[in-house]
Order: sequence, then C-alpha cells, then structure tokens
Amino acid sequence: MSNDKPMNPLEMIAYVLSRQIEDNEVIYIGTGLPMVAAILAKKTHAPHITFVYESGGQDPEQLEMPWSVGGPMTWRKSPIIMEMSYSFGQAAAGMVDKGFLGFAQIDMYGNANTHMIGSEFTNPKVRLTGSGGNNDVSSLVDKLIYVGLQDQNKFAKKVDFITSPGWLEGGESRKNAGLLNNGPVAVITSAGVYDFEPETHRMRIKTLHPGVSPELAQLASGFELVRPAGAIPVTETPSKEILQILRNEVDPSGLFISLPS
Amino acid sequence: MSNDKPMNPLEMIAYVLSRQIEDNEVIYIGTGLPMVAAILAKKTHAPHITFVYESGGQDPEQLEMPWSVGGPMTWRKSPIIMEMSYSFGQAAAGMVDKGFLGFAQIDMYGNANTHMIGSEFTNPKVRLTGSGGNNDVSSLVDKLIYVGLQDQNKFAKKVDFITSPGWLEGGESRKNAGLLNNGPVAVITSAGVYDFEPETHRMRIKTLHPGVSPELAQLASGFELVRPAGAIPVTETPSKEILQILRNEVDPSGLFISLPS
Amino acid sequence: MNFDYNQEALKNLKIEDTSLLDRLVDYRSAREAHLKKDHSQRDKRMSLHEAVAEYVQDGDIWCDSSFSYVRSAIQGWWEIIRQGKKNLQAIGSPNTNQTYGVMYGTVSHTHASYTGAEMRGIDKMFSRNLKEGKVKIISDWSHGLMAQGFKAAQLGMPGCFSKQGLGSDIINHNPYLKVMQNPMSKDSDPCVFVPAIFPDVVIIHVNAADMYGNARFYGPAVNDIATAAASRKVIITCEEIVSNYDIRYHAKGAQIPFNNIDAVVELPFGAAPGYMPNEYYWMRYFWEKFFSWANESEERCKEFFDEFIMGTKNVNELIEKVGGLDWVTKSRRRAKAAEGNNETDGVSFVYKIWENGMDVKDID
Amino acid sequence: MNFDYNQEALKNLKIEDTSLLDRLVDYRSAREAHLKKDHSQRDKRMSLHEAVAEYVQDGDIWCDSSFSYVRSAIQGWWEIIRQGKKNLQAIGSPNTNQTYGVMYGTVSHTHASYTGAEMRGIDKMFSRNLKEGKVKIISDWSHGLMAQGFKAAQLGMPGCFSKQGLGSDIINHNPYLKVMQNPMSKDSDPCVFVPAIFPDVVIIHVNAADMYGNARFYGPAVNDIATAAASRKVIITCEEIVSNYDIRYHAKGAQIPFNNIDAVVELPFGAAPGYMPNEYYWMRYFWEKFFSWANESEERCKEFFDEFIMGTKNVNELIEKVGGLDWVTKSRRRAKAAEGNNETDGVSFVYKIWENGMDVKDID
Repeated sequence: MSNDKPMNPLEMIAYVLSRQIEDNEVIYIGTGLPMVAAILAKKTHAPHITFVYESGGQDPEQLEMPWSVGGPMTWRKSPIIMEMSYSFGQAAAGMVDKGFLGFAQIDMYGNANTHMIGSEFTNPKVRLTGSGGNNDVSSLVDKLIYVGLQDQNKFAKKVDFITSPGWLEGGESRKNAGLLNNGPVAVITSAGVYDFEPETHRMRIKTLHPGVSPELAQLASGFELVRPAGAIPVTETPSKEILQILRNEVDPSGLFISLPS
Repeated sequence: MSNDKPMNPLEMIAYVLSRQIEDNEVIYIGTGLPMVAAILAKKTHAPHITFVYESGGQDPEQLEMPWSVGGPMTWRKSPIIMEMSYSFGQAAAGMVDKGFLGFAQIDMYGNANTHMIGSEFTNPKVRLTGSGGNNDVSSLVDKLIYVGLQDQNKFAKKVDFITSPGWLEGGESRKNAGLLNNGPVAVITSAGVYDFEPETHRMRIKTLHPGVSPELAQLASGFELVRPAGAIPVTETPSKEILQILRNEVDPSGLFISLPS
Repeated sequence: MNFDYNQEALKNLKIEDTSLLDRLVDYRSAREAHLKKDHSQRDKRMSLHEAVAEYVQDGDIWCDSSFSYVRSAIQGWWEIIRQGKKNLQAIGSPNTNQTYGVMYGTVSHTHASYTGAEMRGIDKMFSRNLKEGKVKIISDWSHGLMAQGFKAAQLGMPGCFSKQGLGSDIINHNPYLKVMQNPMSKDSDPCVFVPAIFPDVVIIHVNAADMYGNARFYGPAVNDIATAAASRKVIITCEEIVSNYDIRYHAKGAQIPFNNIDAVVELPFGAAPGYMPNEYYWMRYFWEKFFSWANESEERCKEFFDEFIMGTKNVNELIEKVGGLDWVTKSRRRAKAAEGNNETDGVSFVYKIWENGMDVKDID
Repeated sequence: MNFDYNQEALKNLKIEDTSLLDRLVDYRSAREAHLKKDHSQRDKRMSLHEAVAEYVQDGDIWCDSSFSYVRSAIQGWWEIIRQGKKNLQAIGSPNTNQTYGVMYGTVSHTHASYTGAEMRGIDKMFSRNLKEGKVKIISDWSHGLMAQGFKAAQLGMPGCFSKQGLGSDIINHNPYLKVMQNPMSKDSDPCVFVPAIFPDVVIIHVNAADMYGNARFYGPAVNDIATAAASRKVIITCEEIVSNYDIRYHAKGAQIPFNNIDAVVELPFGAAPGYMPNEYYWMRYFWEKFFSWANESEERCKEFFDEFIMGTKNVNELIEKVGGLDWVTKSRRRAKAAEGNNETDGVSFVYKIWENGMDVKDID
C-alpha cells in the first residue's frame, strides 16, 4: 500500500483506539480493529503491554493477524495458555486492565448489544452472534472501551438487548447491580471519541475527528450526546511515521485498515 | 522376612482390606495400610484397579511405598497429575468407587473423628491432624471403608468431633443432610469386619477374625455392636501364596506389616 | 430432582415444558451415569461410526469442543449428522458448528453463547433458522458464565456465584441463572448464581491418546478438560493412538484422564476442515466458501453441505476435495510455521476473501 | 465490605473480634490489590531477603504452598521466621510447616486443614501449642473445601456450593462456611456455601521461572495455580531463572503467569529439606529427627530448630549440615530414580526410623 494515500477512516479509528492503550497494561483483544490498534500501540508508545485472549492464549509471539481468537496467532509460543474459565477469572481478580468491544447497538449509558435486532427474542429481525466473551469482558476488566461505526441506529435510544452492561440507567445503577469494575470509559467511532459524564454517566463528546461538527455527530446518534463545556477539541490524527508503521508493519496486507473498494 | 512366620494382625488387616477392593475400581489411597492392601489387591484378584491420590497423582508406575501422599511414588510417570480441587472433583462426579480412611474414634453409625480428643475445641486433650482429605473422601466416593485398631475408646459411644460423616444418626439422616454418596459400607479392624445394618445403619458384625468371639469384639467397643441373625462367620485368612506376595513383593522391608518389636 | 428455574427467563424464552431443561443441571444423574461405567483401564478403541452409533442418542445434549475452528471435533460432529441423529440440544462456547446441524434436523434446541464467524461477521444461516423456528434458544449465556458452569461441574460444585451477567439481559433469558445476594456479605452484593452444567455427550479431538483414553493435546484447552469431566458420555477422537508409555513419559502428560472416556477413535484429520495445533492449518477454501454461501441463501447453503458433509463418507474424502496429499504437506508446514515450530520464511498466511468461481488453488 | 459469618462457628471458636477474619474473603480488596500492581513484563529478580522483607508484613495471611514436604517453599518460609515476622495467619492444604513457626511467634492464628506427619502420625508440637493458646484455630477446613475456596478465587467466583462438609462438625467450626439450599433445586438439597479465599502472601517454589515470573514446575500443582491467582502478593522462588524463550519453547510451558508475580528469587534447593520434583530427594535425616524431637518435648524441639533454622543463614548451610555436595549428588540421583528418570537399580529408598545418636549417614 502506498504511504502517500491520505488516511482513511478505518486507519483513523485504529490510531485513536491505539492511543487509548497505556503502557504496561494487560489487555483483552479480539480480532479485527482492536487487534490492529493494540499491535500499533505496542510498536509505538506502549511496548510493555500484554495481550490476553478469552480462548486462553497470552502474550503470543507476534507474527500475523489472528483469523480467530482461538487461532495459532493468539498463542504462538505463549508462555502460558489458560483454560477459558481461568482466562476470565484473571480479569475478575484484577489482572486485566482494559478490554475492547464492538457493538451493533449502544445506548447513551454505554450499554451494548451484540445479541439481536428486533423486539422479540424468540423471533428477532436478525439474530447476531450473542455474547461470546463480550459480557464477561464488560463485567470484569478494569476499564472498557467500545469501538465501532456510528449512525442513528447503532447509537440507539434503547438497545434491543443488553449484552454488555454499561452504566445501565446511569447514576449509581451500575454499582447497585453488583458489578465489580469501572465500566465503559470511552467509545471510539468513525465520528469522534466519547467518554461518560462522571455523575450521570451519559455519553459525552470528548473530541471529534477532523471535519466532524457536534451537529453532525448528533445527527448520527439516536440519543442526545452530552456536550462538554467549552470548545470541543479535534481528535489528534496520526503522524506520517505512525501511518507508515500501521500500513507497513501492523497490517501490511491491508486486511483491516483498507476500505472495501 | 521369613515366609514361615505366622500371620500377624497387621498382615491380617492388610489382607482383609485388600478383599474389600473389587477389580476395575478407581480407589482413593493414603499412605500406610490402605496402600499395602491396595497393592496386594492389584497383585492378586484386582489387577485392573486405578489408584488416585488427593494431592493429584493418578495411576503411578509402582515402585516403592510412598512416604507422603504428595511424594514421587504417588505420581511416578502418572499419565495425568491433577490439581487438588480436580482430584476431589472427580470423586464428586462419580469417577471414584472407593475410599479408605483411618480413624481415631468411630461411632456406631460410622461417623469418624481425626480432629481432636476432648470436649473443648479450643482446648482439646489432644489435637489430631484435622480432616486433610478425610471429610472429602467420606463425602464423595461411592463407597467408604474404614480401617483401624479396635478398642473401647476408638469404638466410641460418641465421637468428640465428626470429621467424616458416616450415617450420622442413622435412618435417613445421612440422606437428609444432603450427602451425595452411599456412605460407609465396612469397618475393618484388628478384631473383625463390620458392615452397617441396612435400615438403622448401625454397625453390625459381619465376620470376626480367628479366635475373636462376639463377646470379645463387644468388649473392645464403647457401643453395642449389632449381631446378625445366625452364626457369625470367621474372617477368611490369607493363603500361604498371598502371604508370600504380601511379604516379598508388596512390603518387603516390612515397614507397614511388621509389628514393632 | 425437581428444578427451580428462573421464571422470567422461561416467559421470555416461551418455554412451557421445562423437562427438556432438566438434564443439563441434574448433577445427581450425571454422577449416577459416571458411577455406572466400567472404570477399568481397558481397550476402548473403536471406529468413529461405532462410537457415534453407540454413544450419541436422539435428543442428547451434545457439546461442541475446543474453539469453533480450532481443534474442534468436527469430523465426529459430521458423523453425527450423517447418521441422522435428531433433535439434539447443542451447547458449547463457542457453539458455532451447530448451525449447519440445524439444517439437517440434527439440532433442534440450543444453549446459546456465541454463533458466528468472528471477524467475518454474524451467521445469517443461524439467524434464518432461529426466525423460522427450526432451532430454539432454551438458554442464553456468555462464554464466561458457561465456562464457570462447566468448571463447577468438574470441581464438584453444584453451582457457583459469578460477577458476570449482572445488569445484562442474558440473565433474563437463561432459566438456569439467578441473581442472588452473596451469602458472605452483610452489605448488598448481588451475584449471579450459575449451576454446574452436565452435557450428555461431548466429542473431543486431541493430538494423541492411549487406548484407555488418557488424552494429550496442544493449544488452548478452552473448556475441554471441564466438559470431559462433566459429560455423561465422552468420545475421544485423536490424530494418533499412542502407547500408554508415551503418555506417561512425555513431558506434557495427559490433560484428560482415561476414566472420563467411553470411546477412543483414531481419526487423523479429525479436526478438519478446522485447524489442528501442530498438525494442520484450517481449510481456508472450505471456510471462505461456507461463510459466503451459507449467508447467501438456503439453497446455496444446502448445496454446499450436501457436497462437503453428505457427499463425503469420511475425512479422507474431504481432504481429496481440497487437494489431497498436496494439502496435507502444505497445511502441515503452515500450521507448524504459524506456531513457531517450522521456519516461517516463505510460508504465506495471506488471507483471501471468497469470490464466486474461486477454487482451492485460489484459497488454499 | 461487612461480612456475615457463621455465628455458631464464631461461638465454638470463641472469636469475638471478627475483623481478623475479613481479609481472607474480601474479594474486592484482593482485586484492588491486583489492579494497583504494575502489570508490565519487567525484571522482578531480587534476593530472598529483599523479597520477604518487602512482601511479607506482620499479621499477613501467609499461605503455604504445594504439599508439606514436596515442592513447598520451605526456604522462603524459614526466611520469614528468621526475619522475625510476627502474628501471621497460616493457611494451606496441608498446613504442616506452620507448626515450627508457632514456636517463634511467626504464626499466631491458623486456618486449619491438616497438620501432621502422615504415616508418622500426629504433630504433638502443634497440639501442645494449641492447648497453650500460642496458636488459635480461626477456621477449620477439609482439603477439598479449601481447594474449592482457592479455585473459586482463581475463577472469578465470589463463592461456590459444595457437597463436602455436610453433616460434619467442620461446618460448625468454620465461620466462612454455611449450609444452604441449592438454589437450582425445588427439593431439599442442602449444600455447603464456600466463599472464595484470598491469602495475603504466598511463596511458591518452582523448577524454573523467567525474570518476569512466568513459572514452570513438575509434579503436583496441589493448589499453587489457584493460590498464585488469589493471593495479594506472590513470591516465586525457583531452582533456576531461565530465559523467556525457554519458557515459551519448552513443551510444558508455564503454569503460573507473570502477572500474578511480585518477586522472582533464584534459590537453588529452595524446597529443601523437602522434596523437589526432578531435582532432589527430601532430607530424610532432617525429617526423622524433627518428628522425633518435636514430639518429645518443647526443649528438644527448640534445640532442633535453633540448629537448623536459626543456626543457618541460608539453604547452603543447611545442605552442608547433611552432607554437602555428597548429599547433592546422591539426592539428585535418588529423586530422578524415584520419578523414573534415572536408573532405579542400585538406588535405595529404604526407610529408617530415627533413633537417638543417629547421624546423616544412618539416615541419608
């Protein structure tokens, strides 16, 4: 891939997501963009992070992108491969700092749905994948980050099914439900970066990507986005050097960061 | 050890205990006499039995008597070595047929004590070992067999502490307590072999060793032994061939089957 | 035993006859089943046909093993389909291979945790079948909750508490789960009660086993150690049957003990078309075409599986379809390189998406 | 958190101040402790002295590891005693090494499951100390119940149900256990609720670890994988520090992951005078004399430990006492023969009972 091409939206998401990772963290990774972001982070500002996978692999020798979270690239010469129950157990015990999840729908409190679209469980419009490890990751890791494309349907007034609990109904409701962990701290989309207002726990604009106005972000949302006081910063974009690393070292075949032609 | 010596009481116990083992069984084994008995059984009438140990070893290659249930003779080239929780779990799941336990005290319902002698837990006359795996074995294996020397104190009217539940207060009390398994089926002592009367679950004389009368057995008991209808059979004694196997192959150094001189 | 189910979940799932739920959590019957087995170390070798005929019954709770495309006992599963077994309850974390079993009537009920193709997206075939009522979800799980249920079964726990599932709609769609107060806490501390779960039958594919069933594998165990201990009937398929000495003297030892096992089937390529650690790469041609055609339409889907499952008698015929010995050697090298055991230089892992007209050479 | 203890057990154990019970079951504080750690892969090597000084505090719940005389981190434990740490709560299944710690004031409270010398009988020293109030039992367990408590902690379960303990007096002498109805059953089905348990500190001795703490061992794990995950602080002592590559490329891999670990101490013979799988046989002279003298009287007991623990600065001095290099070579061969890795012919495992006046040559 030519390095002169302008940055595309998927590359932007991958970059922004990578910036959510701090050095020294242990992080839950799935396939796709979170994987790209995590590898980019490891190759740039966060060399001491450790990747863990729900299927049991930990800290594999990096070679290629995994095509499955059970595949060999998730446990290539791992020091340890855990049983699935143990893998989640370590997150419950406080050994995993961060997790990354996608969503089909997400609401203003960061409750996310990967179960179904429709109003009737036994006869959905579309059955999605179900939880897999999503509910466990959202319930157990210290800090949760969502990533996905943003539109009015995906940013839903009400999700059709809560697969992954966010801040539930806001306020103290998450804590009262008995959940152990911090809950979602950020949502990264094609439009911007969101966090959650500390008291109400409603989704709040943190930064918007270049060219995205608050009005445009709001148009692409089914619920009202909280606007912070003052001007909204523009999301930092990747430098040329980082784009090069992303394109040449992280995903050289462009599987995850090329837009379908 | 000379093979012409007459059989001693420990050898008798080892032999009688070995006859409690049926072929094909999976059995929990500790150190000492149960080990001797199990190896004798495997070398004679029960070649297809499998030894499992609470500390995790399973089916070790036989070499020497173990000096600890965690020692190398319990897992020498074992096909698998389990974590302790898994080892007991397989008994809960119904994979272990029989267990053998000693006792410091045992009552008429087969409740056994290896915790303490005395009436006050915080200031016992003697603190014994505690449960170790005894409570787990007695709660989980399909059939439980006790082995020990018999006297008025050990065959106690009331045990000072129930480490291993037998038939509790008899009748349906064991089942009502929620216990999964069959409970004790036999007690092997220096005097005889006891089973439990099917309705009341009181300890009953099954056979008595040569030279032991029912009156003598009763004298060596702190509670009333149930006598079966009819004549009480004499416990079968080991043949010369079996004594030879026991002395030459099972415990050649006589560590467990020699009486202290 | 009579069981006390989550009533809200029963309503949401429209389950009236709860008897079909009982066996999964009936730990006493699982114990009884285990106790009744011959526990001796004996020769348990038999053919795949015999093992499936004897140990899989219509209506059984069938458990998938390992992780969808990785070391799953797919050839055992295909034999279940070929033998026309009916109305199984499917369970597994993930439970992705169930989906084509629904098409053949093999699966009628599911304990759902994940059905899909990971980064290739959702499973439209499963979604269609669910809408049409060909398969019913009778309990909905997360991977972690199900893993705890399996592990509880292995460790002699009738149930356990979890901090997963809280606040989600999963607990309203699973008759086995209940929100309960932590008995240890005076303060409010809601937990999810998860019962131990006991499949009727699991087939587990491993690298090596001895004739008694002591089994050794590489790569993630996922839930296999737990489900082997929990399931009433366990079939091992393996790349090779090794001597008992090999199991004993190999540094890795066995991970699954013989006393769990009912049948041992020597079945090289038993995880194909999936990936087998240290042995062979997944058949990418198969999977890419499968995902594409199964998503496209019911007819395409049927055409695909009629060729690959119903149109083959055994795994060797499948391998011939994707290149025979050529595939075997290439696939072996690729798997070993992926794992760092063979030289990676010159081995391609490049990913290609299925397009109509492609053949094995385009996506090997 | 405020905890709801078994009141009958509190009464039977004469515990008035329950605050000393809290930390063992406070899963939230264990999680917090784990979250606060630096999770990076970094060089954690330090001396045994440093590790114990930094990670063992007076009053900690100290957990013994492995199985009494087999792969237990005895040299780590002796260093705790030598440094004069006080008033530890001792826990472990078995919890046999605690007993001489009581004599030095290192241990004041115990979570009891087993203290004794197996076929050598009960521990009279422990019995004496208990009667004299030098150590108090604050919870009584079976091995299996404790193992479930550790495992629950490892697997993210705040607690679990068990079919062990029912009908026994253990449940009346353990403030953490409660008889409860199985929530899944409509019929009466009493179970024992077992909370997840979280020691403050465990020292685990292994065959090999890398500098980050990924640890590999042979022989039984017992509860070590679980306690490493559960404990707030974990010290690894190891026969050798190997490269991270060695851990990755060795067929057995690691059983304990680096993120559990706070300190890595290279300490050859760290399990001595106990047995170390694949490395050395237990020091039979030591143990036979110990059992005999400790049973005999308080004075003999003190004399013994003043020589062996207080009279040595490190394990090398201990080894010199029992034969030095001679012991090392003989002991290594004997361990490897016991495990089937060296030729057994000509290697003696004969057992001798201690008699006064015996020396190392008589019981090597």
